[in-house]
Amino acid sequence: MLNQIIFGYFAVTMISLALIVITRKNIMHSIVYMLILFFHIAGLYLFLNAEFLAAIQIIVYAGAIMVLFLFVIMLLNLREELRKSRFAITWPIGAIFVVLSAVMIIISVFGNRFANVGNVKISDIEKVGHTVAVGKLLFVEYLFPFEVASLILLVAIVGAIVLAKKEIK
Amino acid sequence: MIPKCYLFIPFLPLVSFVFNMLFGKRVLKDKAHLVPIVAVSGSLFFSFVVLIYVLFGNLVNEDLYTWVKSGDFKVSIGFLIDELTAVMLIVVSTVSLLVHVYSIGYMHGDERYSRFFAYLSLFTFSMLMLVMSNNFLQLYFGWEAVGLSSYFLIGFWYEKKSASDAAKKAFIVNRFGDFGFGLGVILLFITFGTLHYVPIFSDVELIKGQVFSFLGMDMDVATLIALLLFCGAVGKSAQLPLHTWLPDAMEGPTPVSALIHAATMVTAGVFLVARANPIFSLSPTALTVVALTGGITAIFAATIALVQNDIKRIIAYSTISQLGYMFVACGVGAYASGIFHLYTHAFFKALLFLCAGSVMHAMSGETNIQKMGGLKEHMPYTYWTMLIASLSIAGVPGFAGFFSKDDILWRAFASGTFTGKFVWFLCTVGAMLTAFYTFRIIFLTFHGTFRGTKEEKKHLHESPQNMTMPLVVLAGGSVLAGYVGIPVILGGNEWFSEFLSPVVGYAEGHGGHLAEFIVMLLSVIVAGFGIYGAYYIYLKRIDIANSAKETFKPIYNILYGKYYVDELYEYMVQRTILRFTKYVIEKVIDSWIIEGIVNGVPAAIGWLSMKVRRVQTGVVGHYSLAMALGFFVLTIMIVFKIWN
Amino acid sequence: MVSLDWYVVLSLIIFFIGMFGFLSRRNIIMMLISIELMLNAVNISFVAYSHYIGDMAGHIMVFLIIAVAASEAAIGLALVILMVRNKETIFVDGLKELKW
Amino acid sequence: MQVPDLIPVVPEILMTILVLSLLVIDLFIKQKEYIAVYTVVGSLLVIISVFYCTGVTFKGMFVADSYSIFFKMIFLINVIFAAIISVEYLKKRASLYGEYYVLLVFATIGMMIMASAGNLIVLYLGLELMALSTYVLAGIIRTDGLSTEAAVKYFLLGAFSSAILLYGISLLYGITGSLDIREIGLYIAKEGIINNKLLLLGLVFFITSFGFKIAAAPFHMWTPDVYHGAPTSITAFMSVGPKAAAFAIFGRVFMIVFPALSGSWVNLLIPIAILTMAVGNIVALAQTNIKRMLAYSSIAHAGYALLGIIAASNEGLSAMMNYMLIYLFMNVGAFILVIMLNNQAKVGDSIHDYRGLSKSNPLAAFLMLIIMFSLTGIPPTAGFMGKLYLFMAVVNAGYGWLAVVAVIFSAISAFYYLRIVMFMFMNESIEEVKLSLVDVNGLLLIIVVFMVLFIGVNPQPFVELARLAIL
Repeated sequence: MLNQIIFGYFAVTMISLALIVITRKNIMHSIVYMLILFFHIAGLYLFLNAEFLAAIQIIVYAGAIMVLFLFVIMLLNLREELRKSRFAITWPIGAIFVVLSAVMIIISVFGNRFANVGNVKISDIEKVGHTVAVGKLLFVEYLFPFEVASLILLVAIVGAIVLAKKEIK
Repeated sequence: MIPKCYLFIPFLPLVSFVFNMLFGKRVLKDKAHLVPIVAVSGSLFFSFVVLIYVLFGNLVNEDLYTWVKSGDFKVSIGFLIDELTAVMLIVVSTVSLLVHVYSIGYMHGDERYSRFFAYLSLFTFSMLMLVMSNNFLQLYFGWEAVGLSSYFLIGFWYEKKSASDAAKKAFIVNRFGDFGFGLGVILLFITFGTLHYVPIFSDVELIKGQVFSFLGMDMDVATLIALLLFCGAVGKSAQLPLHTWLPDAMEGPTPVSALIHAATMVTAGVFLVARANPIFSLSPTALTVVALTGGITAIFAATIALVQNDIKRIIAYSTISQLGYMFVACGVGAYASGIFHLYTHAFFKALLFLCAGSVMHAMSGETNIQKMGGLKEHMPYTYWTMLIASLSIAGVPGFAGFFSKDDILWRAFASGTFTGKFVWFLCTVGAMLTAFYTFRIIFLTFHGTFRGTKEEKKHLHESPQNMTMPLVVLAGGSVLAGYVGIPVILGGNEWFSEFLSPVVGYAEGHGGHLAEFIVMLLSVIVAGFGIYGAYYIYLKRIDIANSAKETFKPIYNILYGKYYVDELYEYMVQRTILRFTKYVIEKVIDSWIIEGIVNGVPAAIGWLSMKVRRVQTGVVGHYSLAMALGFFVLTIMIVFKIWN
Repeated sequence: MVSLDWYVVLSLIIFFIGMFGFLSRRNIIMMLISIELMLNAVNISFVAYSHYIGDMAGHIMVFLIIAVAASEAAIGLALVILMVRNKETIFVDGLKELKW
Repeated sequence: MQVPDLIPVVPEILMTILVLSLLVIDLFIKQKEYIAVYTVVGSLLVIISVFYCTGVTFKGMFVADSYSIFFKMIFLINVIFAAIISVEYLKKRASLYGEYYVLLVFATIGMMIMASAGNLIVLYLGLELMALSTYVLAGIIRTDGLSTEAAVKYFLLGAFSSAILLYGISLLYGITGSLDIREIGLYIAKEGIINNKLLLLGLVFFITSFGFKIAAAPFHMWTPDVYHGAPTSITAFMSVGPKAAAFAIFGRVFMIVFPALSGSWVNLLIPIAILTMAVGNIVALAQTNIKRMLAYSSIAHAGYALLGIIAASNEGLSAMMNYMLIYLFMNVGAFILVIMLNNQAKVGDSIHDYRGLSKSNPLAAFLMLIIMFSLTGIPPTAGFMGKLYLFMAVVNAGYGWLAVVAVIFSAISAFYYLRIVMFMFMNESIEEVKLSLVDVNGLLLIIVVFMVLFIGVNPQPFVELARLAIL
């Protein structure tokens, strides 16, 4: 029962926060709500025995990505933009598509048989700690994707510099 | 197996074509004939090599190069060399070589001398590919390629309006036939799943009795295929009712007429029927159509040839008539006889044309035989060779044409069907007319007194040696070519039919030696009548010709007007169809339907295009909406499974 | 124990809210944030699946998605700067030079 | 702990070494053309290595099979072409050299990883590596508003589509409990869950995002704008590379993961393919900008290639692969001429700039003629062969009517391709342009046209190659 209550709290809060995020006129407000949402997501991860991911969610998402957003917004000084309409005039069409698709998909979720084939027990993870478990997996089995991710980060560095630096004559 | 050297036969002319196109104009100039002649000589040489191999029973059927292969579908360049091909190779390369040599003199000094030889080589290449093909698709491409080179060559002097018109006419009229041919090839593929001769002909029995339903009509597949293929043959071999292009094609240079429009390309139709004989043999209906078309064309064209005055046109109608004989042979199942006649005809008809060219050369381009006469003294070589050709075509015993024509007549008579008897009758009458009109040329041109102008008379001369030499060679051929097929009753063994029998089988024959002898005798007698008639009218009693012309004025006019077929077509096209269309457009639909179709479809697409491109608004939001729409529609399709 | 269905539904709802944000907002930064929202929805579902399946691959996926999201954000924001510099607007419907 | 088998990954490692050394070398080299030369030589070496490094490694995450080798060949030839045609073009425009080639190679690594992905994680990461690099490349001319606009549009929609892909992956993971492509396929076959609604909906997510990458309607909307706005050399690069890579994963995912569901996804793809061919061919008619026209043409070609997937057979797959190879040559050929004209200061991208090209540059016009014939699909060019095999695959799969539709759209495409030819050959030129065919671009054009004709005349080896390379 407690589980259900906690999940209910998280779910309702997260959905409301998500809705709030995308409807704010001021981007700053959106970002602040987004941060709160991220903390909730991190909480949900803890609830699902993913401590390391919860930490990453806070550190990387909240701590780095959102801060990057804030940084750029401040850099650009977007005061004037606030006066204009925030939604495209076509938003109701988008809403119809999204709501209908979502309803159709959500209906088909219930009663669906998901897989239950894994061999990792939660007790095993708890024994060594989630961070160790993820780390071992990442550097042994998933070494290749990890390396590819490093290339992606390199591209991001190069790309961001290429795009954002001022033209030098 | 034959060594790969047979590849030289078609590809040497191709090389010379490319060579002449590249270097002809700038480098070779008036030496442009060298490479093509060497190349075609090579082809001839290798044709003989191949013939010897074939005589010893070596055949080739292989795919040289596969272009597309996917499942059952295969497009390849392949060669089939059997007895039929070997004969065709000899005919094509011999005549081609002689025409090449002849053209040195005939085309001398022409502005586009090298281009002419390039086209000749292109034609030779295409024709050789056509006869050497081992599948219908390559045959079809060869078919179109010879048509194209013929188009270039008829319109070679395109400055002359009549020449370019004739080229266009040949092209358009052939479209009709080729359309049917193309459909036939497609139907073959649908029926057999392949286009290679060997599998088709070995499976051909399977389609016996199969029907093809189209628009509610049931048609016998074999008949349908055979008739569609025959459509192509009718167009290319200038049979009724698609014969009108051939006389007009005489606007091209005379060597072209000799090579393409007498000896080789126009016989492709006969070759096609002979090649596809297993299919034709399945369908008595189709064979009857072939025989009747041939017979009627034979006599139809011969009657027109009686009264024409243009030397080349007479020979052109004679060609149409002789092609009719060949189809008669095929139509009564005697394919070997048809090919035999094709082979002898190539010699004497090419010779006739080349002699005509020689005459025209001497007459500075004059073609009207009424304005000639007495050329015998001035051009002995031309006279004697043309005489031999005429004797041959008239069917005088001992000459090549006698053997082949007699063979056809006997086969038609002996086929045992009513159609056979009927076409035999037509052909026998045709034989008389043939003898008459060929000797009409001889007598009007070479005998009597010269009826041209003084200057022309002064100019008369024998043609140079490189023109007379081919004449002599062809004259030899016109005499000797027949001796490979001496009929049994004359002590021969019909070696030619025997030789071709692996490909085309034997003709059915009913009747004994006596009947055969009578048929032969009859044909010789009517030929004699024809010759004597011509002699009597045009040499002895010149007045008769004119009085007869007056007496039979209506008939003369019809014949001189070539039965007004051209006019009829023109009338049909211009008056009937065009006027009807015009009427429909103007009065009934007020022009919007036709305009709608002609301009409307592209315009509608263009309009649609202008509208649809507006969707691309440039706004990212709209693009993502389109993606969401697509996502949404796909979701609906999955959730409701709308394809069930 | 909450059934997996509810986690999936939660992630779907957040995902489609993010999608709606992407479709309806004009501001490029808000569109980027919407995409982050969608990615987070994906992450939630991965973690939930991982938990219920008993397999760690989902966690690895989430880790890598976060890395990619960071890269994407970096390049996206660089593009925002470039856009403001060249086009002097932050609304995507201001980008209308390329059309039709 | 054992070291994983690195042999199959050698080409990717070599490419990574190439890209890292490029980053360093860029600092020291003043003559920036050498960077292009270095890229080309490096990529050539990698092409050789590709053929020798096969196998499965990293526990099935990386599969270097003949299928991936075929596509890697396409990507590497593509990057070589792109590097060559960029030299002249960049000299006139951007000041960044090293980074340009670095990103080009990065994108190629991404494609190679995609082609070899045996695991959805790897697939996604490869896709992102490719996509992020191309976003930046599209916007690399910072001073050019159009370039920026193209990059922003590409980026936003690309990120959107990859989020959708991710959700599809997560659904698949939830239903089958694995991220390994082969295992998922086995699981679906074993459990026989072909009527699982959620799994089928997973298809929708995959089709949406793959459709975006291959520019299939209605997910194609970014294509004209991005191809138009991006630097021409990059347009040439990304109209083949990322598209072929997307087709590679399309084929692998749909033929290995979802073969059991083919009854469903074929029905989803048929309308998409028809719509794609329709939009591409019809809208291309109204274009006056050649880059935009080629963008729509590339949409149309994606529609044709999609027929190979619809056939859902090995024959279709190999026809699609063959078409990608052919499309590489014809498309690059078309863009080389566009670039060569672009390099002339006076000439823009309008199709009217091609007026009278045959007068001033007969050879160039003739080569363009062959390319246009090939794009239209006129024999004996390679384009004809590619289409022939695709259509035949569809016919053999029982969708004869679809082939008829495709042929009709091909016929429509003749209007706009041959319009270019008409402009080149029928009209008097406005501007006197002198193109030299003896520089690198010209030589490349000649090589490409030669290949187009060669494949057209002699398609068998290439078809065999594609046939042997199927999964």
